[in-house]
Order: sequence, then C-alpha cells, then structure tokens
Amino acid sequence: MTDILCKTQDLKITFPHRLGDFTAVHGFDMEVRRGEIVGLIGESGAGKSTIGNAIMGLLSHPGVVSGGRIELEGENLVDLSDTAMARLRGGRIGMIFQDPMTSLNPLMTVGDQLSESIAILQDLPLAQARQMAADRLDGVGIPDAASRMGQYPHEFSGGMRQRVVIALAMAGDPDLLIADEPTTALDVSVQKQVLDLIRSICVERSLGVILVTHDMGVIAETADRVYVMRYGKLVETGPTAQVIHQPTQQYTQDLIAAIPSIDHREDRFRNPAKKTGEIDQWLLQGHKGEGSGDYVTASALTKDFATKKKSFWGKAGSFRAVDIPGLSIKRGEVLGLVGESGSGKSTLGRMMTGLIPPSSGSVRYGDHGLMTDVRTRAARKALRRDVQVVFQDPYSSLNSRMRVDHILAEPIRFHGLAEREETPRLVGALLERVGLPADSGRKFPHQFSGGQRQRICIARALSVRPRFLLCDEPTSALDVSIQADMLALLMELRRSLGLTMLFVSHDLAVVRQVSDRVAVMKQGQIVECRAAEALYDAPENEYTRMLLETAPRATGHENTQNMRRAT
Amino acid sequence: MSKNYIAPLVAALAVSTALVAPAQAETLRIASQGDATSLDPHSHNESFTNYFLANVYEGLVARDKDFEIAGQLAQSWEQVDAKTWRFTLRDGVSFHDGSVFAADDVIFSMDRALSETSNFKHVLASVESYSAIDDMTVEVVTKAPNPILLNDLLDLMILDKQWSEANGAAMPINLQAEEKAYSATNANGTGPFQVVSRAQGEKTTLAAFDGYWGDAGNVTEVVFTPINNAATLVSALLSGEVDLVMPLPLQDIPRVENGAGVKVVSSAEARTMYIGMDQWRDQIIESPVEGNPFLDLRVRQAIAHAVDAQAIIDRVMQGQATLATQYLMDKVNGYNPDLTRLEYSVDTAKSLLAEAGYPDGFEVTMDCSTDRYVNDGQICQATVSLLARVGIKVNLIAQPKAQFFPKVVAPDFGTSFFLLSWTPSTMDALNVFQNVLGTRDLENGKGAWNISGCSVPEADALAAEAAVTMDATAREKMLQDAMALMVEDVCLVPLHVQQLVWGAAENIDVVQHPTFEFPLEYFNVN
Amino acid sequence: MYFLLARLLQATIVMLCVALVGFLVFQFVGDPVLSLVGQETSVEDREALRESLGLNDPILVQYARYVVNAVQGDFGISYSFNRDVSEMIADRLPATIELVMLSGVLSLLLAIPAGIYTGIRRKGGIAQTIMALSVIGVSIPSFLLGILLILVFSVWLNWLPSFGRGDVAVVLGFRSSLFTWDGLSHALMPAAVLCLFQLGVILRLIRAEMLEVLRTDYIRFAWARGLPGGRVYFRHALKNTLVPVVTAIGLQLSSLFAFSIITERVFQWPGMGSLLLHAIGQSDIPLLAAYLIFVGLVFTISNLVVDAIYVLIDPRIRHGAL
Amino acid sequence: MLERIRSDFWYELLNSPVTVVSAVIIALMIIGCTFAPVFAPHTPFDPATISIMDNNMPPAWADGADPRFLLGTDLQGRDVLSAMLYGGRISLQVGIGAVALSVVIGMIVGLVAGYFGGMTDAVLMRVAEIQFAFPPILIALLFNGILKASLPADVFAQAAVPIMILAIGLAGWVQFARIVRASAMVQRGQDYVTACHAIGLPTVTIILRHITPNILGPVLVLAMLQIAVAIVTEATLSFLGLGTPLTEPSLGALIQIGSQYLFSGIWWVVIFPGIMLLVMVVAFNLVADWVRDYLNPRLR
Repeated sequence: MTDILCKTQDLKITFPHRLGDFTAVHGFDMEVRRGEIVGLIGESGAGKSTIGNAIMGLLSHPGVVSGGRIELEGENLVDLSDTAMARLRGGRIGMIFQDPMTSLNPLMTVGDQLSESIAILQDLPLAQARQMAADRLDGVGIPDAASRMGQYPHEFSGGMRQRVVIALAMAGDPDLLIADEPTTALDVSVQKQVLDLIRSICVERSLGVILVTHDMGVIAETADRVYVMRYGKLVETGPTAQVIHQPTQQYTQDLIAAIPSIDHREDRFRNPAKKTGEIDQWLLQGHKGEGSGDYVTASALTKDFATKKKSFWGKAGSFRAVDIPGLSIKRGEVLGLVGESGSGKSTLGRMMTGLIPPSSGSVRYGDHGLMTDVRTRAARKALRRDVQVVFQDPYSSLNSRMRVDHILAEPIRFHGLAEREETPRLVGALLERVGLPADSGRKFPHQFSGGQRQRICIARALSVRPRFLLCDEPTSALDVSIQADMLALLMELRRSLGLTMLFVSHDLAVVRQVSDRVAVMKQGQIVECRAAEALYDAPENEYTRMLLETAPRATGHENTQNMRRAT
Repeated sequence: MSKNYIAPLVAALAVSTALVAPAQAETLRIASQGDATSLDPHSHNESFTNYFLANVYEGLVARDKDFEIAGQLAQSWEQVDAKTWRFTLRDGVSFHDGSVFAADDVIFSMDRALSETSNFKHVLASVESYSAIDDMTVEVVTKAPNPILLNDLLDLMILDKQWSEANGAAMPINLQAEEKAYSATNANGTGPFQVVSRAQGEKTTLAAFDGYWGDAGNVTEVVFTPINNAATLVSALLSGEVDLVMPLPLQDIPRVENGAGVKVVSSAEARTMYIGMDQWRDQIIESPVEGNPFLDLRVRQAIAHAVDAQAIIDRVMQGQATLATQYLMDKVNGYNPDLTRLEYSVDTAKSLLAEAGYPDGFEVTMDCSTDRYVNDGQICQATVSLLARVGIKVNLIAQPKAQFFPKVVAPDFGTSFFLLSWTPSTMDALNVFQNVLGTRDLENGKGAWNISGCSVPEADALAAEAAVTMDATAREKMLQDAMALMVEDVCLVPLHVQQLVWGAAENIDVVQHPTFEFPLEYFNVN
Repeated sequence: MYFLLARLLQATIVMLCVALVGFLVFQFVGDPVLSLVGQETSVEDREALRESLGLNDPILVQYARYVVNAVQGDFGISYSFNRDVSEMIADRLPATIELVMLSGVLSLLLAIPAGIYTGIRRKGGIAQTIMALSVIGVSIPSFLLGILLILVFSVWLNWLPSFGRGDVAVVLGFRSSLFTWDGLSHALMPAAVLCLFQLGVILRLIRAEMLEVLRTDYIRFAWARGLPGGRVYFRHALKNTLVPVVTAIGLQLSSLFAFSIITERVFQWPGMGSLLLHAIGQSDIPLLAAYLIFVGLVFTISNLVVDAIYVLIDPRIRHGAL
Repeated sequence: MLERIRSDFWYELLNSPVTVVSAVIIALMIIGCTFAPVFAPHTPFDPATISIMDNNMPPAWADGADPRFLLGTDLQGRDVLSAMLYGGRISLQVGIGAVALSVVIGMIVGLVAGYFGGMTDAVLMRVAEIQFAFPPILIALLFNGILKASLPADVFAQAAVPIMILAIGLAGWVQFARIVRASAMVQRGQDYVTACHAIGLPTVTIILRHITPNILGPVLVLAMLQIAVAIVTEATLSFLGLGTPLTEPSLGALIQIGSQYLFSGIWWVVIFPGIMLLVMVVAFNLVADWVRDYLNPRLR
C-alpha cells in the first residue's frame, strides 16, 4: 500500500514511575491514508491523546515510546533525533489542541502568529508571509481576514479561534493533521462548522487526519474509519458506519448502547426499576403528602451582570444574563433546561434554587411562599433543606480536605436530622443507596473516580431529604458509559423519592432522556418550552430546530453520509 | 555576582587610585567617629565641635604648640588691677570674608556668648563688665579677682559683627527651636582654615586661609569625614583612604602598630571617667528599691570597692588608660598626689552593703552612652557584671549620646546611676569644682554637670576661696584639700584617665593636647 | 486611557493616605510645641504658640495644610540640622538615586538572562548552581555581606575604597559620581551588596514564571507548529513571563530604597538612608515624616510606570478585557 | 492510595538531601535555642556569671584559649557559643512570633476581603496597597524608630523583643492577606462552596471549616519564607542599633558588636554568629522552597 501516509506498528508507550511503570498504550496498530479522516475514540484514560502526542513527538514527561514503530511515509519517527523531529512538526505533521482559548499566545496578534509560522515553515520573507497569512485566514472562513490580522486572540470568539488554530496548524502545509478533541470546548452549532472545515481541508489537500475524540457523535459525523480504544489497547476498528451499526466487540456495543439517543426517549430512563434502600423511609420522613400544583414558580425573572466600563467617567454598563416572563415546575416533574454556553441556563437554574438573588422578579415555592418572604433563620433553613443541587464538575464540588463521611454528616447534623450516634449509620446507608460501598466514607474525595464522586455529590444532596433537586450539567464531565448509569440513578431516585427536578444541560440527547418538559434558552430568553416529546419531534422555534439539526448523532446524519459519499 | 565580571574593572580602579594618590600630598584627610554638630561657635558646647571650630574661629588667647596659654587675637594683655584686664588686640587680622578684625567684633562676640540662647555663658561667668577702650583695646573687669580668667577665655570664639548681623546670626542657634540658622552651616572666623564645603555627617572641607595672620603648617586642604563604624574607620586608614583617624578604636591598636605606613600616636588625655550616684533625691528613680541607698556613704564606698577599675583598664581599655585616684588627671593644676583609690575587694564591698542594710544588695538602673567616650558601652557592661557579684542588680540603659545627654543633664538630671567623664578645658581643678563637684547652683551657673548632686560644703568653701586667690601655691593647696574631701566623701567613683589614641599615616606630624584639641596649624604632611 | 486614569486616581489616594501617616507622625510623636520652645515657657505662651501655629484648628484643616505644604515641597525644618528638610533631601537624593540605579540595572542585567536560563534548563548543573547561589543571595543579610566585602576588597586586597562616595563629575547636566573612576570604585561594593538581594528575588521570580509559561497550551502549540526553540523561548515565552515580573520589579524598586538604608550605613554612603538613620538617632520627626512620604512617592510613581508598561505589553488590558 | 500520598511525601523529601539537612538544622537550632538554658555552657544574660577577666578568649582550638569557652569569648567575657544560643533564641522568637502575627492579621483580612469581595474587598485591599507602598523592613525600621523616639528609654529597652515582634509582624501581614485573598476568591468560586450554601451552612462555618483548610498550603510556604525574612529584619534592626539591648543581644546585635572588631583579630565574635544567622536563614528558605515545589507538583 503506497498511499499509506502514517502508520503505527505494535506501538508501546510507557510512563515510568517508581511504583512500577504505567503502560498507557500497548501494542497499538493504526494506518492513516491521505485524504481520509481516521477517528480515534475511547473514554478518558484510553490513551488516545497519548498516541497523538507520540506521533507528534511531544509526549509529556516522563512518557517514552518503549516499543514498536511510528512511520511517516515509511520513515520511522521513533528513532529520529529531537532536532529531526522538530523539523517534521508543522512542516509534515500539524496538530490542533482541544481548547482554542488557551492555544494562542495572548500577547501576539493573530496575524503575527500566523505569518511567523508561515515565514519559518515555508521560509518566505515576512511581507510575503503576511500576505499569505491573510489568505489562509480567509481560507479557514474568517470574515474580512485582512483587517482581523491585527487583532489579538481575545478579540475572537471560540469558534473563530479554533479556525485560527487550524490555520496555524496548516501553516506549513503538513501531510498529516492530528486533531485532539478539536470541538469538545465548542457549542454544537459551532462544532458542526469546525468539523466541516476540517473535513473540507482534508478533502481539498488530500490530507491525512487523525481525529482524537471521546464523542461517538463527532466520529459518526466526520470520520471515515474509526479505531476504538480502551485501556491503551485497540478494541475494534473498521469503517465508521460498520463499527457504529454492527459493532463486533462487547465493549463497543456497550459504548454505543450507552449513548443517549436524541431521537427517542429510552425506556430505562422513562420508568426505571424502582429500588428501595432501607434508608428510603428516612429520606421520605416528614414529607407532607404530594399535593398537586407547581412546586416552584418564577415570574418576570431577570438577572443583570455589571460589565467593565469602557470610559473613565462612563457608567458601568450591565448585560442581561436572564430575562424570562415566567417559568414553573410541577411537583414531581423534571424540567429540562437546554441552551448553548452563555445562554444563561445555569444562572436561571441557580436563581430558581435561590443560590443567587434575581435582579428583578420573584421565585415562589409551593411550600415556602415567595423567596423574598423567607426571612427568619428557621424558614431559610427549612427552604435550604428542601432545595438541593448537583453540580457539573465532580472534582471542584467536593471539599478535597474533608473525608467523605464528614462531607455527608455535616448537613445531617446541621439540620438536626439525626442524632450524633446514628449519623454514621445513615451516612453508610446513603452511600449504599447511591451505589457506593458503605465504608467508603473513610476515604477522601480524591481517592474516587469522577463517577463515584458524582454519586457522593448526589448522596450529599439527598442527605437533607430534599424535595427539589437542581442538576446542573451533572453528566457533562463524565464518560458516556458512566453518564448513562448516572442518569439511570437520578431517574430512579426521582421516581422512588418523588423528587421535583430542574435538569440543566447543553446536551439535547441527555435532556431528552430525563425530561418531562423542556425549555430551550437563547441569550437569556426562553425561546420554546413544551412537553419533551412534542418539542423534540416537532420543534416550533427556528433556533430549536437548528440545535436539533446540528447536534451530532451517533447514528450519523443523512446529509453528512451523502456528503461523504460525494467525496 | 560573577567575579570574573568585576575583576578587571577592579584592577583598573586599583591602578587609577594608586596613580592619583601622590597628587594630593598637601591634603590632610581626617576621619573621626563623630561630626561637629554645628558651625556656630556659641551654640553646642561639645568638645569635638569646639576644637573643630577652633581651627576656623579664634579666641583672644589660645594654647600654643607646647600647651602654654598664649595670645591669639590678643597681641598682649596687662592687669591694671586685681580685677581689671586690658587686652591689646592684634592688628592686621582679617576675617575669612576679608573684613578687618577690631574691638567691636570682640564686644559683639562677648554679648553673643552671654545671650539667651548661648551655651557659653560660663566663660564669662566671672566677668563683671567689658568694654572697648579703642579700636584695638578691650578692657574686661571681673566680679572678683580671677586667677584663671585667661583659661576661661580659651573657649570664647570671636565672630565678625557685620557678617553675623548681615546674615541674621546675631544670636547663637537656639537648640530647642525648629528654625533655620545661617551660622549652623556657614562660618566666618579669623582662624588658619576656612570652611570650603560643609555637608553635615558626610564631609566637611577646610582650606588654608591665605590671609591668615600667623604661620600655619604645610597643610593646604583638610577633608573631614565622620565614620561611625569602627571597622570602616580602621580599614579606611589601613587602605590609605584617610591620613588620620581620631580616636583610633582601641581594639585596632595592634593592627595599626603592625600596619605598613601607619602609626599609632597616643598621649594621656585630661578626661577622667567616673561613675555617678544620685545623692540629692530621697527616692532614686527607675528602681524598685525604697528610698535612696546612695545617701549612705557606706553604699558609695561599697560600689567603689566592687568596681575593679584595673580590670576595666586591662580588659576593656586594652591597657590604654591609667587608674584614676581622683576626679582629675595628674597634669591638671590642683591634682592631689597623696590620694589613693579604694582597692578592689568584693568582701569589703559586701560587708559595707550589709552594714548599710543591704545584705542582698539592691536593684538600680544605670544610664550610659554608647558613642561618646572610648568603649563607654563596654565599660558600663563590665560595671554591671562587676556589681552583680556584690548583689547589686543593674539594669543598663545604654543609648547613643543623642538620647543619653538630654536625659541625664539639666534640668531633669533624669538618672540615679550613670557613667560620665569630664575634661577641665582650663586644665585647672577649679573648672571641675565649678562644673562637676561643686554644690548645684544653676542660677549662678555652678554645678551644672553635678548630676549626682553631691555636696560637700567645706570643699565648696575651699574652691570659692581658691577662685579669688592669686597666690599660685596657696591656691593649689586649697584645691588639693578640696579634692581630698570630695574623694573621701566618694561623691563619684573614679575609674580611669583615658589615653588619647590616634591612628595616622607615617608622613603626618600631629600635635596632641591632653584636652583633645587638634590645632591643625601645627600639623604637617611630609 | 481609562485603565491608567483609574490607576492615577488610586495613586493619588494612596499618596494622600501616606501623607496622613506622615502628618500624624509629624504632629503627634513628640509635641511640636515642646520641640519649638524650651521647657521653661509658660503655659499661656504655649497656648498662644499653639494658636499661632494653628495646632488648635480642626485636625482635618491641619492635615490639609500639611498636604498643601508638602505638595509645595515644604516639610518643615529639621531640628537636628536647623535646615529645610526638603533642602536636605534634595542634597542627599542624588547619592541614593545613583546607588539604587546602578544596583537596579546590575541586578536586572544579571537576573533576566540567568532567570530565563534556569527556567529553560532547570535540571542542568549550571542552573542548579545558580539557584543554590540565589538562595544564599536572598538569605545573607546585606550588612553582613557588606562587612565581608570590605574585609576582602578593602583590607585584604586593598582594591576598592571601603566607604563614602567618590568624586562627582557632570555629564550632560547630570551630577553623578558614576562618571568618574574614583566614583565608580566607591559605588561598586555598595551597589553589589544592594544588587545581590534583588538579583536573587528577581531571578527566582523569572524562573518560576518561565516554568509556568512553558507549561501553557500555547507554548505546546508553538512547539507543535514547529517553531524553533529560540523563537518559542524568547518571542513567545519571555514576553508572557514579563507581565508579572514587571510588577515585581516595580515593587523591588522601593525595596531597593529601603535596603539602601543598610548599605549606606555600612559603606558610609551619604544618601537618604544615612539621613534617615540620623533622623531616627536624633528623633528628628520632621525628617522622619518627610522620608516616609518620599518613599511612598517613589513607590507610587514606580507603580504607575509599571501599569503603563503593562498597557504596552498586554493588549488584554488595552482593550479592558482584563 | 492515601498511603501512596504520604509515601510520596517521604519519597520526595528523601530525594532532596539538601532539604533533609536543612530541616534537621532547623530542628536542631530550634531545640538548641529554645532550651538554650539547658544546652548553653554559660548564662550570658546573667552579668553575675560573666567575668571581664576572661574576655577576648579565642576559640578552644586556637592557642591561648580557655577550654571552658568552645567558641571563645567576646569583649565582655561572654561565652560566644552561649551568647549565640541565647541570641538565636531571641532571633527565633522574633521570627516566629512576628510571622504568627502577620499570618493572623493576613488570614483575617484576606479571608474577609476574598470571600465577601465588593466594597469590603476594595477598602481592605486599598489599605493593604498603601501599606505595600513601604517595604516591610522600612516599616519595621520607622515603627521602631518612632517608638524609640516616643517611649522612655528603659521601657523601650525592656520591651525590645515584643516591640520588634509587633513591628515586623505589622510590617509583614500584607503579603499573607494578598495570597489568602487570592486563594479565597478561587475557593469561593468552587462548587463545593456553593454546595455549602445550598445546604444553608452559615458563612462563618463555610469560611472556617471549608475554605480555610484549602488555602493553608500557600500560607505555610509563605510563612516559612517570611520567618527567614523576619529573622534577617530583626538582625538588621539590631545592627542599626534599633533592636535588642546590649546586655541581651540577639544574633544581629552580636554581629553588630562583633563587626566593630572585624579587623582586630577578634574574628570569632562576628564570624560565628554570622555563620549561625546565615545557616538559619538559608535553611528556612530551602525548606520553604521544597515545600512549595512539593505542594505544586507541576513544578516537579
């Protein structure tokens, strides 16, 4: 096969450690041809990024290629000297990093950075390089590129920055492009555009692309062939469609099965098996019978944030993060709140739970009345007991200096829900209820995996016997398989304990799985709010439709399928 | 800092400095631990300042090379009668600004010395009146016959009337006041040297005054640099950056003696160190003890016995001092050779204390300067540990002279136990009685430095008589007897007479006076 | 420029507060009346004096008066020198300035390259040595170092003068001892002592910043783009390193002034520092107060300069993005 | 896993012999100085036991030495070794005391400013900035100077150590306030704090039980560095004559006295205290550096 651009043979990468070496990748084989996009997918820790870095010769200390070959057009990169390797970078191999916000030097204009790369890689005089740079920027779809050359990275939006990054990576016209999670930090709408850009570049320049990602959707949208990885080993490979639709390996099957569908609500989430831990009675204690009606109602709610004032004497401006006429959640209902980053969904969520005060408008709780009326210490305590939160980042949401049992015992003791002596038993029971061993309380948060931490967070939320739970992107930081379990757990708890929930997420698929009703937010406003099924199947609002359109589907889009056939 | 980076530069500098050295042969570079506090000859009465200014200003009389009193601005004088002195002024003398010296300048200066803000009233304490007979003659009438009028007049510096009045310096600087003073930074005298530049605490440059009436040495320029760090002081001398160091820190004597091109010059100084004890308060201050132990003669004797002055001389003073038997050095007129010092004996001291009712001693606070006398701080510490052995617990407050003196001198006399010393500038015992030993009588300017407030009326009487006795031998006898009385009463505990020790470059001739004067006109650079 | 205007406003406030402290010290440490008249003055006379001095006015009025005078460079009269405080400062300032500048420049010249080097080759032997030395540098008390230098270079080797300021020459209207060999030879040791501490601090800071920056994505991306080492280090890393370093250097300037006090004492350098020590020794309050305000001024100005430099290096500040 | 972390600590520590040595030195010095009365062969602060007759004795190994005085005696006949131990005690007292004071003030100000932000923050930080206008050593110097000018001499002499602690402590709090504020602001943004709000915990509890433990790391590092600085500052003040009284000298005062005899062949009175001071400070710096790197693994 002559047109094989890059291949790895029995690639082995180890990170030496005094307590025994850790092998991140063992025996990995891969081929990349010109003009094709090869997807490299796996969950966190699968070693996929490591392979990208290895090909680039930028393994992070102390990692080393401990075996096998990396070939670029027959030349083995493994035994190349650093200087030789350095010459390959940019010229033969380009790379795109995950976060466009941090990939660019904040103190240099975009034009300078690009023309610098071009001048060096194609050794051209700077003037010429600048000229070329402008064209390149234009090429990656940056409007009136020439004038934006003089601007600094912070003046570009996320998507635009990623385009600049791509232009930079392409500055030396490499043969191979490694894209490491190129769209993970971007909104779905933008994500689509960037992927399309990569795709088109790949086609035009018959470029080999390695697309490293954790998102099956992205693969399905973009890749021609896919390599599925787990624990540094190759699990399965083949043409994308085949791997997705007839996976041969168990792991792949589970992986794909775990991906929540955006097109229908799966039954396991709609009515999950109702478990009852012995703690449920305790959790349900002191709940007045479920009346009907709204649990919480927000009316004419707005939130303004002050913005930096531009002129010295000028007034500090403010921008309206949230502005909604009203929103209410029925008892026992799960309301999904979707929107792109900066749409104000988290702010709204936090206002609904009283974590941040609204600029105007009011929030009324069925059991507690207007939040503004909740003044006395006792009343506030009661409210705080009923309303709890589960956060996105399982790492920052637990106090790393506190042992888990303290984290769980503190709220129980604070609200006087149990005597000192019975608290430990309750803590154990709670942990078991959320699917952790009862004795995990003696450990510290950093000794748990992301999923386990998220379970601890849920346990903490439950520990005060809440009625209303705000889930703020609870699964966004988790791997797909774990995400599914987490959603299942939440749904099960909701059913068993009859919780009311506000579920905030940017992921339409996830929201669909859990929500009875869904509200779509855009720039602080709710553009559409209807029963989930109705909204997904027949979106009324233009924006909603666009979101649903661009959302990547593991099954792949009809139109992209066509597009690929066309090339 | 990388060494090879500076080395060449350093070398170059070494050469360059070496080259310029001989060019300034006639310049005398003096480093002293203190600086003259002011250029006004009537404000700060502090010996270094006085003797520094004595090179710029002149008095009617002054000590010559051999330490004899001789005419300076006074050509000659005669005693019309016991009380009346007539001075014939030297003519052809001009001030540094060129104006001619005459009688009115003398009268003006005497007025100025007696004015409210002056600290030199004492020099004319014995004077009834003074007047100008003519342009070149001044007559001084004393209240009573004064055998040592000339000695008194040594410290009276003469300023130029016109210059002073023109520059608003008609009055001496008021040390209390926060006010500008021209005379603090400018001088216009008749002396052999005139002030070229003055940066207090930094550098003062004098130049030989070519219009000088007398003959001066070959020194054309004098550069004064105060250096307060002893180590720096010596290193400056050894590295040839200065030609004269005064005083030379005792601990560095051996080094200078062995040093190439430098020498140690030393002679006895008329400064007697002593410990003072509060004898005028009923309750001593800054001490828990009831009443005032020092009122008891036995306690004072005990302290004299307990303080091993010889050890202090040998150890603290490196032998650069002689044991003091009384409050004078032997060269001073009125020294009593028969007196001896109470010998060092812890037992005697203890038993005396026991008799006095302090078998376990007592606690007292001692005030001490750290930068005024040679090793003053260390002397005090030695005293503290010596007294500790007889059970007297001493809390030492050692502080710079700037804080020390305001605390202990008039009007507060804010101390009950202290280290001090005195130099009779007149080289006559009477000066000591008038300032240090005589019963305190501030109105008549007597006993202003009698900080311990001791009082022996018989001694006072003898001193008073001596003050008006013209017969030298009889007078000396009186002074000696008076001194005997004071020593017997242990008014103060005498420690030692310190040596005047300077370090100088080989090629410098200096003249040392027991009073620490440094008359630069007698110095020479070879 | 909004950013700088705001800073200027802050600076003014800072100075006013500093002046307040100076004023309080000036006014209440030691009764100014007592320092003006002898003990024997009668109570009535003192009252009269208080009145005439306006010491009975409301405190704010007095403060205002003090500030106004200070702005006109009138800090009262030193009672140990019987001269205008401002005059005295003016006399001593040049000496200190030249010392501070010489050592400041020295430390920067040495610290920046060394810092970058140790940042890039942090495991290297030379780097390790430099770091070890820098620890000593920041640790050794400057007075101790000064004494040792004198011992070695003045007494043993007799290469350099041990005290004082050398001959002064005028170049381009600037009077400084740095323009003469003699002057330089005098300034060298004090400057070295003063420089060493700063050197250590700045060097370590630059190194730390360098390490931080080299770890950032945009540097990794720069490598991935195939930029040569030199460009990555000096064009991309260094500039980003400088932002925090500049602040620190700004701060160091005022600490240079502070440490010059010690150096000046050890080397008999006739500058502000020895003046301050004299003032303390004499409890010369007007002088103390003035010095206080002076250092405040130095700091405030250096900070303004720093801010200005910021605006130059960091576009994000220019655009109010930070 | 927890064991891993702890063993990591020892592993890293033992991998840096310099640090181990420094730590040991610090330990020894602290013990030696705190129990100076026990270890010191003489009691240099008790004049009764000092004899002027055995002053200026060279160290034991030099000729003309007296075996009673291992490192010789000073001009007062004080045993240099004992004087160093007692002086070192003062230096450590001042160093640690002053830093403790700074930490307390800095923590309070920093936490309040960082947690509540807004106006409180603005005001507090402006104050801090003003104080920052003055290098700590200068503040301590002026503070001491002004007190010396206004207090009666004996009071000042008696209270020398507390005054010094006060001066240096008050001079040093700003840096602590700054880093505490910075990290408090970071912590405040963390979800676990929001979770505490959600639970309804009172602010004080949140600050003390949750935020404070999370910001101690940097404070610890700075504290160690500051102890070194404080010791040097104390020594410097004493050297400038604003510090401890002649009869009870700290290390700095010993060096100041000794420096007068630097060229007089009596080198031991300045060299030994000098070395001790230097070693003490270097040791603190080295340990602090190591702890910083340890707490910030990315630097490894």
